[in-house]
Amino acid sequence: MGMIRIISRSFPLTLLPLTARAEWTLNLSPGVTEISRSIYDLHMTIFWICVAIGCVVFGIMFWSIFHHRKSRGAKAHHFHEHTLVEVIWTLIPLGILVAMAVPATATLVKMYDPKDAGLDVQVTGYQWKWRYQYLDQDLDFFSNLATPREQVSNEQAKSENYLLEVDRHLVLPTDTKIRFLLTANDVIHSWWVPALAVKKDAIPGFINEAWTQIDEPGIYRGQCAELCGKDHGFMPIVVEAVPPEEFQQWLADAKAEKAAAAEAANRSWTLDELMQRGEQVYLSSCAACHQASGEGLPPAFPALKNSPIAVGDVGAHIDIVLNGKSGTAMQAFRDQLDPVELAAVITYERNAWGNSTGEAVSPTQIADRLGAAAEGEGN
Amino acid sequence: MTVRSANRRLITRLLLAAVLMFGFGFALVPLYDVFCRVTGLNGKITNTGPVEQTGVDTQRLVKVRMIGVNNEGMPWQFGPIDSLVEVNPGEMRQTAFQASNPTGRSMVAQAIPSVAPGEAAQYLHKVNCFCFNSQTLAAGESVDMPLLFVIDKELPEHIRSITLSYTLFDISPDKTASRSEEVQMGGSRI
Amino acid sequence: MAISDTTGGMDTTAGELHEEHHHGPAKGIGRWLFTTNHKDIGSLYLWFSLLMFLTGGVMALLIRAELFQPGLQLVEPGFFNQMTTMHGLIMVFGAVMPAFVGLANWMIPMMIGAPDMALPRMNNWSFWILPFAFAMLVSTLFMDGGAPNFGWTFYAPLSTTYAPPSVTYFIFAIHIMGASSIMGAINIIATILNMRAPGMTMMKLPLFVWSWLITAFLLIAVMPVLAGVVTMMLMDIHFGTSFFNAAGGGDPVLFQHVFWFFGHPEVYIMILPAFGIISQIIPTFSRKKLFGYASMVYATASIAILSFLVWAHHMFTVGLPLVGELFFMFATMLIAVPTGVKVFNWVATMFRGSLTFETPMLFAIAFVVLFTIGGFSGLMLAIAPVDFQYHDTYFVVAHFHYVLVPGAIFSIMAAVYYWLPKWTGHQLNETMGKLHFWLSFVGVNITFFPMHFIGLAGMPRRIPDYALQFADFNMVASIGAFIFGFSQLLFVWNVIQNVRSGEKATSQVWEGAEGLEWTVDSPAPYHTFSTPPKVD
Amino acid sequence: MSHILKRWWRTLLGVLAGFLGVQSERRRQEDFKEGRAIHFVVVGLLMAAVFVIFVIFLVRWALSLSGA
Repeated sequence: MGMIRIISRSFPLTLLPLTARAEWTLNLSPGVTEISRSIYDLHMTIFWICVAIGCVVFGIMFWSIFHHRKSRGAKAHHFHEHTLVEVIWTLIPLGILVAMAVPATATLVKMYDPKDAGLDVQVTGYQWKWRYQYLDQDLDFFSNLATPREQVSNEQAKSENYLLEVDRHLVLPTDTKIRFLLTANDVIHSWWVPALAVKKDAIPGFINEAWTQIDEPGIYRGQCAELCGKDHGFMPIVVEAVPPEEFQQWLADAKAEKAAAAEAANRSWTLDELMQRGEQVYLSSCAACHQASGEGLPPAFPALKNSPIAVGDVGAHIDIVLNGKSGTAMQAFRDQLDPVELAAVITYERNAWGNSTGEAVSPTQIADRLGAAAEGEGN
Repeated sequence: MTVRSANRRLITRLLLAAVLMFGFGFALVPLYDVFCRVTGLNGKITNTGPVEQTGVDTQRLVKVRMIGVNNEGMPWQFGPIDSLVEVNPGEMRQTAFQASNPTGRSMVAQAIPSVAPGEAAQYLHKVNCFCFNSQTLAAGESVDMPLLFVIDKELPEHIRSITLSYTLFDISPDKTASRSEEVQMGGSRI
Repeated sequence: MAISDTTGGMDTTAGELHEEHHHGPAKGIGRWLFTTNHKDIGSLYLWFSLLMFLTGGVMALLIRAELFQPGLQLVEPGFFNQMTTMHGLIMVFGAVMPAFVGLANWMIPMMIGAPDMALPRMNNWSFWILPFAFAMLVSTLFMDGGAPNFGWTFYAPLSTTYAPPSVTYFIFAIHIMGASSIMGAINIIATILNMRAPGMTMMKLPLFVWSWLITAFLLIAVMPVLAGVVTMMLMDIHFGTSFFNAAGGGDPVLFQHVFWFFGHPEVYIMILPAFGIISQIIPTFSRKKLFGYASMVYATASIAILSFLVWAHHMFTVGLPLVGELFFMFATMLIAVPTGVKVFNWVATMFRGSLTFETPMLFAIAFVVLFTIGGFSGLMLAIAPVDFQYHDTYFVVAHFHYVLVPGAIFSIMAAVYYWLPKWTGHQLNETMGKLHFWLSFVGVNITFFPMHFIGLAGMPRRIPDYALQFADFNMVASIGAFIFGFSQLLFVWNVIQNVRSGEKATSQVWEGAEGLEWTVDSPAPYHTFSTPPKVD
Repeated sequence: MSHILKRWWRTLLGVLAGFLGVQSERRRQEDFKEGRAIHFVVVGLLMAAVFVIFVIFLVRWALSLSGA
């Protein structure tokens, strides 16, 4: 079953329904860091070298194709060796390449020098999202694709930053050396932002480092560059570079927001409120595997509609969402979502698609479960 | 020599070469380990066990960043007590990671260490580490897991900051059981 | 090269192997199942590879159709990944490699004056296990959980812990393909070393034979390594070992090292026979001997050794230490030049020749130009700091498709058009051949050239859907792919027409052709050189 | 003795020519007449090792120059 799933939904045969059309480019971006600019220079240098060699070689070839054709009465000359010429045409490109190796080595040495970084950010690849932890700042969040699924399935016009937009940007200060510590939760991912010229594999069980120093404020978009499974194409990266003062302000705001979210868990929520919130959370965090319809993609991703977990014992349902299911792709969401979001999404799963348990899971219930575990840590 | 016997000799040799290369493929595994030890290629720490104290280099201070990562499906709360440790090369330092098992079942975990930059791995000497053994935590239990390490005085000048990460993998026996069950059922990962 | 057919030359070659074979082909299906005739087996290999080429091509068209526009239109992401994986595996192991083996089977004995391959029975096996391997591989598409979806490079742990159950069948299919390749390689080496006609010294071997001799040694050296790496995967998946599993102390990066230790020589396995073919064709249509034969032989031989020293340039972003990056960058640059400048030898061969442009020559010239473009992007990729921007983007896709499609595949097509009259006894229909060439040439460039642009602009490989700034060139590439894809039906038609009918071909076929294979009748009789020719 | 040395020397030159990718027809004829394949393989492997060592020194030298 499920051998070839043809998406039977709308298949736009017209060529024009791209409402937004981002500007296309032919070349590498020079980027916004010193490193990215030296990489761009290297790229252009080697490119023009190749063009020059190509012109000479193909020039001679086409000249002889034109002049030495039999139809023009050309007679074959019988030379078939000239060692000196061969040595020369080997040594010239070799010399050019050695000359190229010098700036390339210098750039590479710089790229491998993360000394004196002012900010450490841990980047963790998940199937299929990124997690950013500002080390020393007690700030930690997940960054999910924000493009609605309707745009992917062509039911809605595509937005300007289609597939390159996320719910939470990685905000970074400009003019500050930032060190990234990269790892992964499951398979190998690769964190790539072209404008920063940072691409480094995130490997489960291993830590890699990379660094950048952004010169200009702005929003820079990238994508996962290593095949990591089904939604490899749907885990973008958005870096928002702001001046250092603004960054400090953002940090303070983000922490305040986190505190407010914890506060929100204490008030009481109605079933409708939870359902509404839960749908949002479900679409951004769960629908990639379990599908918006709740029908999943069995056998890899089981259905939630009418599933024993979603209509059965609520405790077990909470447990699997919080702690994941070992040996499967079901992740532990305890760190990914806050208590309100957890409560909302569980409520949603228990009441959507005809799963009419009528039960609402309250944020306090979740917070208690999480709190009990936290106290158990024994401080 | 007839062609037939020449062929036979050649086949024997070439088959032998193929078998040797098959073996060589496997030999690449230990060779790679040796290679990593020499070059620090994959940031694996190979210096463990007791160490001779030979004085402290008080001129330099190295920042050691501690990171705890949970691998997929690992619900433990896991992290370092001190996220950043500043240490003189040659100085023995004790720190710890905390772990707690919030689930309702007993679980076994293995911590896998990794160092960035990989080059620093050969200068990070672990006298004692919780990663030497697997950790079992009962439901709701929590534990402080100690780590005793020294940074070699030979650490190159240009390395001023080292990252030591531990990734926690779930190796509970029931997990392996449930996975093989799924395989038998012909289903893939759920 | 002067050749005289002497009757008394039975001194060293293997007349003895063929006492039982002094008759024509058997009748019916049994002829093909049990054949030990190198021409029959060569044809089987070539037909099989054509079938695989079309299968892999359909998958490529499905991929390009999905990528025609942003958004998901035809297939789901999971199935898309299965398509990219199967396309890669089928094209590499099913289309390119068997086609070269087929050409070797047909041509090597005829080029060196041997009555057949050295080990005819093994020859039969090494072909007939291939259909089983690919039947097994393709059948995974219909399995629960789908076909392999982890890319043709199958990086762990995506291909081990996270793989669909069909991965086991994939592993066995790779084992069988490896066994087939190794047997084929042994056979080719034995044929070249032991079966040459008297007087056909190593110094006189045509370049196609030389390049295949070296390729065969490469195959024996690296196919077992591939077998080893998939065996380790198998053990990790089913027997609880931890070669590539970090949880048990293994290392997923080790997988990449071992894979590319196989993978980089594999690249040469797919291109050296192409060098050989082009070095046969260009002299023929230039009516002039190959420029720098000696250099070609020496450079090709040294590639066999040096190609083992540069594998990690495929993994610049995995976090190699600086020393490693520099080592592999320098080594790659140093090795690239002596091989790359062989293009100059072909140009020098054409220079001051007497050129004509029949279909095989057109494909050969296109090979020289487009393969060089692939070589240039390869040079760019070798520069490690810049590779951080190119790695795993469409720039890489453009690079290796330029090397493999107008490189390896065009050389195979050139070879087929070149030797087809010898095989069938019918002259080529030049009009149709040229039509096929021009459509392919235009199609290939429309398909793959824009991929350079979208790669540089930032589009990663292996994604089923993309951001809007990549839309225009993806559309162009998809249109090109359909032009290229459908123009291959012309190729099929040309071959079939040529088998069925056509003007009678002479034994020399092409005016400038030289070599033993052109001394026998067209079509080549079922048994050639049962009496070894005398080569001075 | 000197004859053997000379033969190995010729083999070495042949291998180096291969690494450069250029060889003259005359030299090739000599190599193929007098040389033995196994010698070329052995010297080739040795020279590959030498090549590796050479590149390693190149890397060290480059690093010492760039001050890393």
